[in-house]
Parts: sequence; C-alpha cells; structure tokens
Amino acid sequence: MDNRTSNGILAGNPLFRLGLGVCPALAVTTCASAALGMGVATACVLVCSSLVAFVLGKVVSEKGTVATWIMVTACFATVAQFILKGWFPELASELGIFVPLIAVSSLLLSRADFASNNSLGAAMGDAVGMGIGYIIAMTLVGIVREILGQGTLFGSDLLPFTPMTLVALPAGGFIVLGLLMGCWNAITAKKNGKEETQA
Amino acid sequence: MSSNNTFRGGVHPLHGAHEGKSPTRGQAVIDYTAETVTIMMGMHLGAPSTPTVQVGDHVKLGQQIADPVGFLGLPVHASVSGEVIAVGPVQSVMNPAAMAVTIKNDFKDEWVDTLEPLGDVETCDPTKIVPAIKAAGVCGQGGASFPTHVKFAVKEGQYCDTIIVNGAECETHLTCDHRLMLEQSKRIVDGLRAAMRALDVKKGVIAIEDNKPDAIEAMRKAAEGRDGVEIMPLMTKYPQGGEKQLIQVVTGREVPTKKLPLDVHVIVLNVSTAKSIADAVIEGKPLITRITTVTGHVVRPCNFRVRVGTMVDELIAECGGYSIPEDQVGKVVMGGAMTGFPCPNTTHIPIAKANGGVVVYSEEESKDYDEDPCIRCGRCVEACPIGLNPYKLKYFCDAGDMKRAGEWCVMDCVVCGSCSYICPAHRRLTSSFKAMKDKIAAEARKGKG
Amino acid sequence: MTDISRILLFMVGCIFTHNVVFDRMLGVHDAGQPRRFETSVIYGVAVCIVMTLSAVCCWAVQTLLLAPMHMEYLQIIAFSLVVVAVTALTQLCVSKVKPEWMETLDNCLMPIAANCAVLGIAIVNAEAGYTFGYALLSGLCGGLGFLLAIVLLAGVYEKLEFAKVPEPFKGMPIAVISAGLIALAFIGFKGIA
Amino acid sequence: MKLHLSPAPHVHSPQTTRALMLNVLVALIPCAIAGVYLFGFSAILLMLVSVLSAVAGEAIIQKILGQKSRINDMSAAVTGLILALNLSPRTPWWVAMAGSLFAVIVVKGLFGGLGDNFLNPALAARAFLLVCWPRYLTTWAAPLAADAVAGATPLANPAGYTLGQLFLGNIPGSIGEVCKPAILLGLVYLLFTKTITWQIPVYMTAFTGVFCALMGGGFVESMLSGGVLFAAVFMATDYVTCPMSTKGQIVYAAGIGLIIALIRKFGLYPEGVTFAILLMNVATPIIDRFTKRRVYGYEDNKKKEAKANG
Repeated sequence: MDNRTSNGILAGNPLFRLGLGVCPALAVTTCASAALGMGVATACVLVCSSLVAFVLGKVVSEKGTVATWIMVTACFATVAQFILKGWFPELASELGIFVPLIAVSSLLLSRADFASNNSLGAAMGDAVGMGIGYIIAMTLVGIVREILGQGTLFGSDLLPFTPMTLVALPAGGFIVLGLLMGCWNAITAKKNGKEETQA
Repeated sequence: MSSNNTFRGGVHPLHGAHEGKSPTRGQAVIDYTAETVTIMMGMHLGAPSTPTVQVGDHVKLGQQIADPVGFLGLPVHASVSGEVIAVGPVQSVMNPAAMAVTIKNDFKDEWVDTLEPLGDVETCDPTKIVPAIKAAGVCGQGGASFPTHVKFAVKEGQYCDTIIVNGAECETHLTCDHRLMLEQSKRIVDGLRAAMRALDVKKGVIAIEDNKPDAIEAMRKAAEGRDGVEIMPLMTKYPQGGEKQLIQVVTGREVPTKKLPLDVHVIVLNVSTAKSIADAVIEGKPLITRITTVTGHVVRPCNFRVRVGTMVDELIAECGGYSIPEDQVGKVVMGGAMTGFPCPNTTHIPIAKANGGVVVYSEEESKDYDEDPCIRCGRCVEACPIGLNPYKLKYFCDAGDMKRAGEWCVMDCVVCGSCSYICPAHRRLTSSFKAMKDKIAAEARKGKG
Repeated sequence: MTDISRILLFMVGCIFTHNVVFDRMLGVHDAGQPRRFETSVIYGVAVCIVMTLSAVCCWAVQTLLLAPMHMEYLQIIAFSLVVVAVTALTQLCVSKVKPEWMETLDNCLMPIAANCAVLGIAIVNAEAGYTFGYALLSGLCGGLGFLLAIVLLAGVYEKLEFAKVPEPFKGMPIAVISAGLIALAFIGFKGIA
Repeated sequence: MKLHLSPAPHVHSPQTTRALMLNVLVALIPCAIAGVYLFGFSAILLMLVSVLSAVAGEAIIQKILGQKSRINDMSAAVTGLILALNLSPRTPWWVAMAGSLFAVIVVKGLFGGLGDNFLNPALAARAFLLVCWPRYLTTWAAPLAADAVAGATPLANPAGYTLGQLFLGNIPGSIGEVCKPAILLGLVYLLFTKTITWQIPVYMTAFTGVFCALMGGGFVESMLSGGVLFAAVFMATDYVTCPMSTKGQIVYAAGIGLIIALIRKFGLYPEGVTFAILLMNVATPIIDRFTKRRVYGYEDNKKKEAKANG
C-alpha cells in the first residue's frame, strides 16, 4: 500500500514524471490557489473514478474501456462541478472550462486502466498516491508561475522587479512546466539512483 | 581555355596550390627498376589468383606466374626477369596479409617468347582484342581495378554507344595520368580505338580537366584523323573523375541507381588502362609497369615508371628520402588526398596495378581533429555530387540505423570525400558512410549466402 | 467589415491566434506524444474530422436538448457521450474508407475521444453561444489548428531525435519546452482577430 | 615513425565553425560602431553585458550538463552581440542579461548545445523579453541627443520620417537596426567571405516589401523601417535554424515576408520581424522535408509520372 503511494508522489509523480494531466496544469496554474483547488478536485475525482473503475474492471470488455472510463469520469466531473459551484463559487469561475475537462484528463483515464486490472489495495494506494503527487506538482507549478508571473504569492506582493508577464501566458506555462519536469527528474534520479518508475 | 562542362556540387581541394600537383606536373617520367619485386596476387577486384611458380624457378619478363580464379580473376605476370625467392603472404595496404610472389631481379629484362602481338590496332581482328586484354591481365588502373575484359563483356540486349577515356585526374597530388597523356598520347588513342573496334562503338571521347592544357593539346594532336575520337575539356572540380560524374557531363545521361554504366550504354576507361590495352594489342605485352607519382614531403618529388610490386620505401629513398625529420612524418598515403589509403608502414607495401601515387604528409597536416557538433550549414549538401544529405545520413550511420540510412540512399554514396573535406565542424562523414555501406553490403551478402 | 472578412478573421483567429494547443492549452497530452511525421499528419486529420463532427453534434445537443429543457448541468455527460459516439463512428468510416491509415494509428481511434481539445472546443462553443455556422467553423479551425500544432511538433521532434538533450530532459520535458518555444512564436499572431 | 591511420580525405578546407562565427562577429562590428555613435554609452554597456552573460551562461550550462566546453567556437558571443543589437538603448542591463541567459540556457543549452536548437537563440530571447517586459523594450531614445525620450518609431507613425533619415538611421529604434549602411557593409563582408548565400537576405527583404505594399504599406519604407534589413542579414541566415537547400530558403524567406506584413497590418506588436522569423524557424524542419534534392540516378516524380502515363 505505502510503496504505491510513495511511488505516486516522488518517482512516479503523474505530472512531472509520467506527463499526465498536463492540460489543466498549464492553463490553471497562473495562480497558486486555483492550482491547489484544481489539484484537490482532480485528486478526489481520481480516487472515486479509480474505485468505480476497479469495480467495473471485470465487467467491461477490453475494447470498450476508454469509452466507459470517460463516462465514469464525466459523472464524477459533474458532481465536482456542482460542489465547486455550490461551495467555492469564485474558484469555479477561475477554473472555468477546466472543471468539465477533468472528465477527459489523461491522468484519470490511465489510472482507471491501472485500477481496472489490479487488486483493490494497489488501485486505491495508487489513486491516493497519484492524487497527492498531482496536488503537490500542481501547487508547485502554481507557486512558481504566480511568483514570476504576477509577483504575488497567495495575494501578497513579493517580487522586487516587475513581473514577467510571459510566465502567465500559455507559452511561459509550457516553458516553466518543462523546466520543472527536468529539474524534478534530475532530483529524483539523483536521490534514488536509477530505480525505474512503475508507470 | 577554361571550359564550363561540369556537374552539380563538388569541391576544389588545394585549388590555391594547383591541386597539390605543381611539384611533379612538369617532371618527365623516370624509369625505376627495383632489386626485388613483391607481386601481389590480389591486385584486381576479383578473387586472388593462384601462383604457378615455386621458389627457385627462373622467370622471364612478362611470364605468367599465376592463373586467374573465378569469373573476375586475372592472370598475374612477372614484372622483372629473375629468380623467385619467396611465395607467401605479405602485409598489403588492406590489413589482412595477402598471397604474393617475390622475385629477385637479374636486370637482364629478357621478354618471355610466348607474346603474340596482334599488330596495328586499326587492322587487327576485332574478336581477338578482348582475349588479348584478358591474357595481358589488364584491369582498371584508376583505382577500382575492375578487370577490363569483364567490363567489355556486353550481354545480349545491352549495347554500348560511347567509350569515355578518363583523363580528368581530379584527385589531388597525382600527375601520373597527366604525364602519360603528354608522353604516350598516341598509344592512348590506339587503346581507345582498339576498345572501340572490339565492341564496334562509333564514338570515343577523351575527357581531360582544363587544368592540364598541355595534355589537351597533346591528345588533340594525337587524335587528329582517328575517326570517332574527340577530346572534351572539363572544368577542374573534384570529383569530376568519378565514373557517374564523367558520364553525366560527357553524355548527359545518369546511371540509374544500383545499375552499371553499361545500362546507359557507356563504358569508362582510365587513361593508363587505355595505354595498357594498346600495349596488350600492339605488342602483346602484359600489364607490368605503371606510372606512380611520389610527392608531398620528399626531397625531390617525381613521377616514376615503376615495376608492379616495387616497395614504397624504395621509391621514397629514390626521391632522396623525407624532406622533414623522420619523426615529423605524419602519414604516408597510397593515392591522392581525397580517396587515398593510409599505409600502416612503408616497408611492406608493394605498388599494385591501380596505385597512382604515394603522398607523404607531415605530422601537422595529419593531425586528427575531434568532431564538433553539426551546425547545419548546408555546405555538405551543396558539395555532394550525388545530391545526398550527408548531415542527416551521418546521424543514421552513427546510430547504426541501417533501414533509414538505406532510405536516404547511403548505398548511392560514391565515397568521394567532398563532404568531409568541406565540413567546417571536421565531422568524419565519408568514413561513417563507407562503414555503413560495407555493413549493408555484408548484411546483403549474408542474407543471400 | 464585410461578412467574408469577419469569417476569414475568425478562421485565422481559431487556427493561429487562439490555437487549440498553444493558446488554449487543450489536447497537450496528445500533441506531446513523440510521433513520426506521417503518423502525426494522419492523426491530426483524424482529430480534425472528429472535432468538427463533435462540435456540430454538441451544438445540436446543446441548443435542441439541453437549453430548452434547462438541463445545462448535464452538459459534461451529454458532450462526453456525443464525443465518444462520434469517435466510434469515425473509426468505423476510416477503417472502411482508408484502411492503411488505420495501421499507422495502430487501428484504434479511441484516444481521440480522450483528447481534451475535442471536448474543450465543444464546451467553448456552448458557453460562447455560437450560432451553428460559427460552431462548425470553430470546430473545423480548431481541428486544423491542432493538425498544424501536431505537424510542427512532429517536425521539431524528428530534429530532436539526434540532439544531445541532457539526461533528465529527455522525452516529455524537452517536448513541453519545445511546445513552449513554439507557443512563444505563436504569440506574434496576438491581435489578429 | 608512428603513422596515422585516420581515414580519407586527408586534406581539409580552411573553413572551421570558429572561423565562420568570427566572420559574423566582424560583420557585426559596423552595426555596433554605428549603434554606439548614435546612442552613446548605454549601447556599449548593453553589448558588453549581453555578450559576457551569454558566454558565462553557456559555460555554466555546459559544466552542469557535463558537456564538453565549447565556448571558444564563439557562437555564444555571436548570440549575445546580436541580441544586444536588437534591444533599444533604453533597456536596463539586467533585462539584457536575462535575455542572454534565456537564449543560451533554455533555447540552446537544454536542446544539446550548438546545432540542436530549432529556434534562433537571439531572436527567441528578444521575443521572450518583448513579452516579459514590453515596457522596457519599447521605450526608444532619440539618436545623438543626450537621453531625450523620442517620439514613436517609424513603424508607429510611418509619415514622420523621410526616406533619407530611414536609410541613414538617425531615427529612434534598436541599437543595431537603425543604421542601414552599416548593415549593408556587414552583408558585403559576409557574402565576400562566403559565410552566407545571398538568397535569404535578398528574397526576404524583397518579399517583405512586396507583401507590405500589397497590404497598403509603402514598398521601400517597409523594407527600411524596423528590423527587417538587420534580421535578413544576421538573424534569418543563422545556419542552424534556416533550411538547407536554396529552394527551401526561398520558401522560408517568402513565409517571413508574408508574416511580417500580416503582423504589421493586423497584429498587436508593431515589429513583426521577430515573430515572423521564429515562426518560420519552427516550420524549417517541414520545409527541409519537402525540398530535398533529387538524388543522382533516381527519377523525380515529374519524370516518373511522365513515364507512367507516357
């Protein structure tokens, strides 16, 4: 149970190492709070959809898996949208169209595939690990982009020189995410030698 | 009289220094007979011949000392009269040692009596010309050493309408063809006429680069009145002497990929090959001597008429030895600067039928540069006469990706060296293409075998 | 501004200025996958077809079904259903019309259903309240923009294949940075529509 | 006597990467001198800062990544100098440093050093700075007058300046772009030393003029204003990022001209040159793919069709 979770956070971090869930990671992380919110929402939907995927795993035929997972994640995304619109209206407006897009996030679909042909313990451990890993990754990107892009962090002013508006733009998002991925690989590779990540 | 008949691409190596030919272009050919000669059995492209003499036999000049083996085989003849002192493997320019016959010269030079000359080229019986060529052991002396009688074997359904004599000599440093054209121009035209009559071809063209105006003049005078023979000056550019480039410039046709010149009805002969054909037909003499330029860092660079099998270090000694201290010598190359073969040593390398020159480089000139990254400057794409993409091919060859190297036509590379010459980043392009070509050829042979 | 130039500017806007991958950052996971040039062209065309059809169908579902019955909250599920159906339909047609395309796409078009760009464009059309013509145009041009992005990325990827990229940056990181640099170039189009 | 056995060819042309880069540096000197003459001390400071930070950045990234240090092939110095000549004299020094570091580390270093980057480092850095700190890069200075803030550049109000001023360069603008005779001097030097071929500069300037004229701008003014000439000579001809064959280079130049005209007519940024060249750099791998030369002995498709139905 725990090595699956720790793998999800460090070696097998979904965003940095496996490159899953990149679309929201670029669009929403212009401010750290939105990134955190998105991370948590995606993590919750991930855990639920992995659970349902594990249950349906035996039933669904091999060909139809992608379609079914999309349907499952679409339902949970709708639920997430209700919750966000109800309790965190300003976060919902900030995330905009990316809450419905959780339905087709590559992170959820690949974890659902993983969950459907593994034991319950492994599936849940992996889902939780990936969820936490994703939250950490999203918040990290959000922090970096907010500091450099707006010069503020969670609202408080921070940057000595005028902020680099490029980092707030999509192009800057790509570059910052790419750089963070590279540094993350360098750090994790150096930390635990050449141990291969379990995708 | 500079001409603008040329092909696309190509480079101008050592253009400032007359392609490195100035030291020896004015020197007449000097005869040199060696003490002992080591005649290699594998001087031609086909399988090495089997020696028919034992140690202690006495051989005359021009006597056959080995029988041909296989379809591409050629007989080998003694280039000196004297006594056979050794029959065994000797280190050759190719790294594996090859079978050779060593003969000690008795300086009598008496010709063997079994020669059968066919008389004048214009009147002799055309059907006898090709067997005479085979009997004389004539092979391509431009560098490929492909047996000439096999080249003349025109299969049915094929025909030849032009014979080109390659007097381009675009390789740097070498002036053997140039001197031959000046001193034996009539014999070359006879050789061309003999080939034309043997294959009953109406048109013969002698192509000469315009950095040899005296040679063009001499050949024009010799070719007057000979029907079907014309002289064509070409622009001086390397690799004009390549078979494919010559055919493209002289006849405007292109040899299709994986095909031979005969498929576009052309045969290409080197100038010295034409002369050897004339010797074989007119006097029935075998191919035992060749003109070789010895130049570079030697005291007196000069052109030798040398017996096949003479050792390289003898020639260098004859030139007065190295002009730079011994440890300063970097490389001794058989052939010119662009396609020459570096010798591992100079004491055991005999001159073969196709070795046109020996060039000595100083240590500074032969320094190995390490490869800088490619900056995609496009000079190699401009320089390649075949129109390949050397910078892209290099990546595939380094990665050992045979499929994609084949897709990008590495097998069409003529290994002329233009791309490696011009590359500002000193990348070794030609050698990696040659390695990949050998690998693919070996793979194909293994597949077939 | 005549009608024609407004439509033309809208199309240029959708393909270049608000490019689906580089400006709206949808479908980045699919675009980032390393592919050869031919496969990327075929995959791009397939995505373009699916995107256009799903934009039209989603517009129909939105205006005919969800809006009159005030069931906008079911939008996500409805649109996902439509996208999956359209992808399955396209897979059938393509395997009949052009079987050799299917080999290059290892005969499964389902990943296109999981592509954020297709669903994203549909939702954007619904929220912006486009009429039928604009929804169709936005789907088509979004698809063409995706094709352009994928083809450019494949061209750059083939150049990077032999590049001496440092070890930690090999694979996804360098692909994302390349996309970032291309997006930096695409900023030049800002202001055109 | 140890004989080398390195393979053929045994002779090499005098051209080396370092020599080519030195040629470019020498060709840039007239523009640098003109810039310093027109805009005074701040031009020198910017040039020094950006060249030094480019070289230092390259050294650091190569040490971190364990690559062989290649500073002496001067490519980082060329990138730094070209970037400096692209900036307005008013830009603060740390902006130039940030631009140089971005160019040498992100655009070139992470892709594997010289030869593996697909964007022109100097141009990508200029776009990066233009988008990051638009204010710093668009405050211009009047030439020859001690730091009086000048009016808009000829791009902003084309009617404001005569052709003579445009050509001679006493107009507000970037350090290296204004003085056209200096650029032409550099072009002549590069062509004379065969460092670049004439196709890209000539075609790009011509296409820019044609497309701008089609879109309503002046034919000659558009060629002389903004950074078109400087970019055509020094930036679009960067080997690594321009197509290999001359056919491809013509398509590349046409694309640049078109996009410059488009951006200048409709776009938000007044200066379209930077983004036009970057966009065509991105398209270069595809242009290369479709403009391959016909290999000797293969019929190109035109002949093949002729034979097929002939």
